[in-house]
Amino acid sequence: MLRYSLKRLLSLIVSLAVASVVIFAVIEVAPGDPASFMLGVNAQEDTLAALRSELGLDQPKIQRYFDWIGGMLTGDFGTSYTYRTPVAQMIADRLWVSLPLALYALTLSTLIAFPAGIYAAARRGKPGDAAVMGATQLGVAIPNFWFAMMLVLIFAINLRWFGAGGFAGWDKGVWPALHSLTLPAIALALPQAAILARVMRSSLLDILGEDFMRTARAKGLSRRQALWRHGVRNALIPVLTILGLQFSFLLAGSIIIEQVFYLPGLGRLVFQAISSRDLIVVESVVMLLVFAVIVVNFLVDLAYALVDPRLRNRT
Amino acid sequence: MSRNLILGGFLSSLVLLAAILSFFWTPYDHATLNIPAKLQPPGVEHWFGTDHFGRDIFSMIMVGARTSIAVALIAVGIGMGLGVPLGLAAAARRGSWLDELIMRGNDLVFAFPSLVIAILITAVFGAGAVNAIIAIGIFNIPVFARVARGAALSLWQREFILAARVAGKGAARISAEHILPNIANLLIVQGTIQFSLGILAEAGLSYVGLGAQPPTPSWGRMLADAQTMVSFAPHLALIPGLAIIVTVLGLNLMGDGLRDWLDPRIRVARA
Amino acid sequence: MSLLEIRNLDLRIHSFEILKSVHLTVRPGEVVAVTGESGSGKSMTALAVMRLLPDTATHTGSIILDDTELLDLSEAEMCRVRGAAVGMVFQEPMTALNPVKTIGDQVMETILVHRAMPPDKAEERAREVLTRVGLPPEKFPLSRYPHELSGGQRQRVVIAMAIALRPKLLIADEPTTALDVTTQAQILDLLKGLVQEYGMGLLIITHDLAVVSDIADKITVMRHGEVVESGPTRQLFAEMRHPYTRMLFEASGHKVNLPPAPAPEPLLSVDNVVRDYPLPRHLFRPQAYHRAVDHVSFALHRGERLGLVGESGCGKSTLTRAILGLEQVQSGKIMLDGEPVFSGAKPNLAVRRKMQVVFQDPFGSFNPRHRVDRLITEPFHLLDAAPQGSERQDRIAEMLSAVGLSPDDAGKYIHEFSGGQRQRIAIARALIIRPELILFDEAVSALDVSVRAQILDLLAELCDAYHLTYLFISHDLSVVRTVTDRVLVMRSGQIVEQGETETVFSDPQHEYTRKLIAAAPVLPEIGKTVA
Amino acid sequence: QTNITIAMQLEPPHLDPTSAAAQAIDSVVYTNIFEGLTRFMGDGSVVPGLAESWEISEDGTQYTFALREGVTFHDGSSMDAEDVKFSLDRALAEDSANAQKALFSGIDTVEVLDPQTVKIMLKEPDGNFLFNMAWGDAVIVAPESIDDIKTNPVGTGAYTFSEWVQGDRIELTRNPNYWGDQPSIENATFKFISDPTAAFAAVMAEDVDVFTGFPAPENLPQFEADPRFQVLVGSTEGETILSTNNKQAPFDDPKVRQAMAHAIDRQAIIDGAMFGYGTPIGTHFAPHNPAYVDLTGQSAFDPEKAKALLAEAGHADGFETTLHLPPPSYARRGGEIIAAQLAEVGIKAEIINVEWAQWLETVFKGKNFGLTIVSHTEPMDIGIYARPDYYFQYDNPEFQSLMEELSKTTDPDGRTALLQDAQRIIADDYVNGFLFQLAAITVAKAGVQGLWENAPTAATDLTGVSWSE
Ligand SMILES: Nc1ncnc2c1ncn2[C@@H]1O[C@H](COP(=O)(O)OP(=O)(O)OP(=O)(O)O)[C@@H](O)[C@H]1O
Ligand SMILES: Nc1ncnc2c1ncn2[C@@H]1O[C@H](COP(=O)(O)OP(=O)(O)OP(=O)(O)O)[C@@H](O)[C@H]1O
Ligand SMILES: [Mg+2]
Ligand SMILES: [Mg+2]
Repeated sequence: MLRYSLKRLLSLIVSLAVASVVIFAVIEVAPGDPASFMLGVNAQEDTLAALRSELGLDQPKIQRYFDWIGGMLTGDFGTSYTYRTPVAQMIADRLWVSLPLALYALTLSTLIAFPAGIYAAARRGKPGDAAVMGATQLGVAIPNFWFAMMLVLIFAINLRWFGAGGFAGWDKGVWPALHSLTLPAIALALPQAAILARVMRSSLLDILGEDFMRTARAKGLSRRQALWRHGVRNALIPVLTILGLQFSFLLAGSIIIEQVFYLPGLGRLVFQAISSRDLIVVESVVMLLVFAVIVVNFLVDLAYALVDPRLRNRT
Repeated sequence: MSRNLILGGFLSSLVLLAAILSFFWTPYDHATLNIPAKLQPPGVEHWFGTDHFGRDIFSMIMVGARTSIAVALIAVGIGMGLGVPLGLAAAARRGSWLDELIMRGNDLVFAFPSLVIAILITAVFGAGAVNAIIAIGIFNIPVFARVARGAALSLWQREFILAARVAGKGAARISAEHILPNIANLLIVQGTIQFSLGILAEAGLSYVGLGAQPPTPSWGRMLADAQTMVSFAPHLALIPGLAIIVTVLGLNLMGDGLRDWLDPRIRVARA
Repeated sequence: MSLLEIRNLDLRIHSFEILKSVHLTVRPGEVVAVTGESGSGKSMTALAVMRLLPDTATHTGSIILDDTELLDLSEAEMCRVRGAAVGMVFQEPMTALNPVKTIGDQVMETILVHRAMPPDKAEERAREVLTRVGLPPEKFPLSRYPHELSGGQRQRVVIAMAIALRPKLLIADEPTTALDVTTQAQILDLLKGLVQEYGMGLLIITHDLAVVSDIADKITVMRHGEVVESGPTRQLFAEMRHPYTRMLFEASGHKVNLPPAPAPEPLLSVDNVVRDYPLPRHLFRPQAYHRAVDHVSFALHRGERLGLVGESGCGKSTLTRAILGLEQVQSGKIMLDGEPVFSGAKPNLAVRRKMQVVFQDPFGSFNPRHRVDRLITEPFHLLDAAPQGSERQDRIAEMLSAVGLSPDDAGKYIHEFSGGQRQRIAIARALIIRPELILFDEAVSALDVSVRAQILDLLAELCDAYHLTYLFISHDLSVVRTVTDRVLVMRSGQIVEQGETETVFSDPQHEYTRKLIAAAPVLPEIGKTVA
Repeated sequence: QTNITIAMQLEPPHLDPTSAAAQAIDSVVYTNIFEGLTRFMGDGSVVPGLAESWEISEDGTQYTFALREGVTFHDGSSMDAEDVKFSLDRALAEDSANAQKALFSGIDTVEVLDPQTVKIMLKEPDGNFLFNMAWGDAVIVAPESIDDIKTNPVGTGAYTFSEWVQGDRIELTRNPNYWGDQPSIENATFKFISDPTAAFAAVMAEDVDVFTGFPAPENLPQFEADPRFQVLVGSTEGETILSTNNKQAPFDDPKVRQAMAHAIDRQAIIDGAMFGYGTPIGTHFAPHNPAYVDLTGQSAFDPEKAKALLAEAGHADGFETTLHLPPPSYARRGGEIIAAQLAEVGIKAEIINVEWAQWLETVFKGKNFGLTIVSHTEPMDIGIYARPDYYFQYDNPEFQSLMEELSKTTDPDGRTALLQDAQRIIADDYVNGFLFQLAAITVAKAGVQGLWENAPTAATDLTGVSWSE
């Protein structure tokens, strides 16, 4: 188990290193000079040069890459070109919106998908199954931003059950904050839940055909007991993979959803930063997202080992 | 043939036909503005109504299908064209440094939140259909590589591959002659799924303004344009949304149906 | 007084009649064996008793267990019967256990699901039954997971689960088919012991007549869903009233007449061959290896039929692959006709065209997308001047006829053939370039006895017609005994004994060979009573 | 009710109005946090600010300002003539980062006469000087607060800065020590909602009380029909123009520019892009300005004439060019319409949507463009046509000398005449496509009073705002 973890950790570090180079390189070729954007249309050339050197933009690229990486490792993400505040602080503030949103959506989609998938698998071929599967087909086909628009139209503008967007802030209490994240979380969660439910169902159906399920029935377990005690945990293995992948989809999807609901999250930050050429922020946020995805996949790998003892003493 | 396949095939060919037909005929010219006639609800004159510039939405949907299909199709082509050979090579040299390299490379691409990178690519190299295709295509490569590798690996364990090796055939030849035809079904099914995901991705990118640029009509941009008008002209958002849903639903149903239909296990049982 | 009585059981799945008025009784303390070829309905009969048939199955008739009509019970009532009154053991020990739960949990589950005793008691009972089946908790703690056990040990866990509540009836569906002979003997002993000790009834299903004769008090022979003959073991073997039973019996002990081997002239020489597989890398340790073939040396003469026996995992297939030049060996030399199979780091194609192989799995050996003509001409790839046009057609026709198929079959796909026919096609593929040497890796293991007998006959005929030289690999001693001149006995990668086949079988020298032969169940001689 | 939430589209990059061009900064801080010697009122008039009164010398080159008594900065220090001198010198300096250096370029020296009096010497008379001193770029700052002025602005205004949640909002609190009348609003929150849909939703859901510069004119009918809201439509200083690269072929030919002017249907653009909000203009001048001349007839919509002119210029088959569009919807939507209108006369304009940063890089600095749409929101900015290096590269010596003369003229009638001449010259030259004056659109809850209807400068003056009961 330890060795398995260490090996995964090593490949995690390599992945992160390669990812950082790729991100840095892409950002480097981006057109648009941050200094001239900051100073506006009437800036003088000497002021610009002064600002560039203040921002460290006149250093050689290699130097800047290592400065960036070194800074990140010590928690210093640099200073935002436009806001002039530490990037780390900005990201931390936004993370308090994006992360709860992703987790909220993940929880919602799991809460919807697991029972739906299990229900459908247990009633394979019956009307209940067909209904759930039909709904999931639809769910998979709906673009989440369109769904978000519809949610706003119905629940915020017409029914006024929810705010149309914006974030209350955690300082106003947990409930108002969650309330303002509810519609976005639903918009993010439902399409994902549809995928998850489908995976859950098909994985469970595979398991239901396994010999050990028959063994379980022969012991006297009812269909239901066999399903819950022996089926679900085994079916969880492929579902975990999807769950891991979904986290990255949720983070990415939140970029668009945050636009629709004007939530001050990482997605909005990245869009704003791209449009204002606040490259250091773009760089750091993208790196953070990649880091989150890689770490989540690492955790998923570890979770496999928890679910599947066969992996525990693997190297 | 299953109900899924028939329904899915029907919906998909409907969209495809609309796209092809749009080259020859649309009820109105999709690009002609008629501002006095803006925001008309669906009716006899304009079946799907008109948009904020008075353009005919039905015509725009037809031409938009063209954009969606072209972007998604080429992106799938990129993914298959590069991913499948990579996957086959990795499987043929299982456990070698090549396999390791290809799979790590795949993991890496997977680790990037695809939308963020697509945004980055289009932000850096400019918004537009070509960059959208590249951005979507890049993320198709590991998908196909993974599917091809996984399926090929299990085939490499089969005795008929061993028999081919005994007959002196090399890895490349075996991959082309034995592996590829046997995983083709899977690739087709995955292809339909990626195709539908490509349509969604294109819509998403266009929605944030990074996909096809005006005046090329695109469903995603139609939605973006409709955003502020849903409350008084819901058809502006409903119709492109439904177009996307119908297309993706059709493709997914078709993918599911194809999977069942092409599954050799079921086919053998039927024979 | 019977424990289980099946009367007039008819079973249909959709429009197929699977079982036709099956009769069968089991008394307490009695071992009843159901035998017959694949697809004869043995498993369906057993599953009907458990009421675990596919949802689409419909049945009529009666299954009475201890005065209860099982067919009348509701699903909930049936759940109370399963595991408590009837236990069941399945064929595949590798997949019959839930991989993510400990063996202790799985054994205890039988007890707990019936609320037969409180958890602490249940655990005690689990230890007890695991000890009884030969897995004392001191050596095999309850916290073990299935993947940490061997096949035989897993089958013991399955049995422990089935007997945890001391059911009156135990059903075992091919409980030893997937196991080595030595393990099979142990499991059969265990089952016999349990029947005696607990006075259970045992309904055992097996296609192996030798196993049947060894264990059963009563035998039921099935064919196409019908019981063709049944009776006490001695009597049934003595009388063999039904021709099918007789056919089965004869096919099981089928002997072929090999033409005499020509004078020894060396063809293949295997000299001190070692094959190591790297074990999964450990991060901070040097690379470790698993030695699958360990300094193996032997010679094979032109026209000789050599056998290779040994238990699962002893390295038989690995050796085959090394001889074929598919994998490089770590040390030693393999020469065919004076040339190495591996020259440098590359397989020697000039040598390879002198060898062909027939594999075990009649289903996996062919690309399902190619037609038979393309399948069997694949080895032409090895030839510099492969036959073309009509010459090619003639060769295909000749080969198909030689293996007992029709030249018209050339245009068919593989799924249109039965297992036996597929194995014939595999032989045709091996023969088509007239190799000097053919390797048979478990080539008949997956076949029914009657089909197996036909294939063995075919081999003998082909020896006559084509003067074959082959290496015949099998774990089935009786088969090796009849189709080989000389035999090698392999254990953990080493050849422990070799010699003339008859000599080795009648007078084994090595202790391991003796153990193998003793463990193999034998058919009674026809007309004589069974001990 | 003494709290108010005011939404706007753009978030300021930082909070120092004296070192950036961003209008968003002034929208938050102007008159609320920072004040200048003079200030704009909602109607565009210039009135005394921190200077209570002033005297102008005969020759118009010396301004002596008498400062108000008892004015303190938010940090408690008092505001005196030294601070004024510091602020102006800072803006004037060689390395000054002030975005509107031109406002100060006429200043020769600043002299402190006593703590309450400051004298400013100009190089030559400047009729615009009091107007210039009212800009947000000319506010008075405290020397000791300069270092972190960008995140912690300290001014003399009626509100003190209290919190900035980046990406979301800025909060201001009433300044109890304000020298003037205490305003009625105690706490003000500025919220930044860039997305037009979100803007609509936020107002509809009553998450915000006021939205200034409301970005989605298509939604205004709904607000007007809803008794919960009021809609204020005024005018801004934003001349929205189809900027044309006067140095790039074929736009270096006035015939071509004239042809384009006739190919454009202004009303269609106003209707299509702005849903009817906006005033057509025929030159680069705000229609609400008394000196405005209506020249729209000179470039009336006439595609046939446009085609004829193109043919005359040797482009009978039209030509291809690029149309760079920055993010605001007037540009994006207007661009689509203009592209379609130009296509009608044979000009194929390839639409290139750009972010502001890219726009600055390629269009504004790189001058690498054919056409672009942008709204020039600085007040009285016709002077840009006198700068040959300005991105549309109009170089007309006649116009340049006219502007020089204007800056020396203080007499109002003379100024008006000159300004009108200037308007005519650029209209005659068809320098750019003159489209419309951007409307100032404010949506507010029905109970909010005292909001500026027009936007003579970027500002959200809270001092006059209150809730009706
Ligand atoms: N789920 C099913 N649906 C339809 N037919 C089935 C199903 N399971 C088995 N059969 C058919 O029922 C018949 C009897 O099958 P059964 O499994 O009882 O044979 P068996 O004697 O146990 O053979 P084997 O030795 O191969 O296990 C076969 O013809 C088989 O094809
Ligand atoms: N590719 C491989 N990598 C690592 N170990 C292997 C590999 N192939 C076989 N082995 C190991 O080598 C040993 C010999 O395997 P082999 O397949 O030759 O056995 P066998 O005698 O043919 O068994 P069976 O009768 O089950 O076919 C086994 O322990 C097996 O686990
Ligand atoms: Mg069976
Ligand atoms: Mg083997």
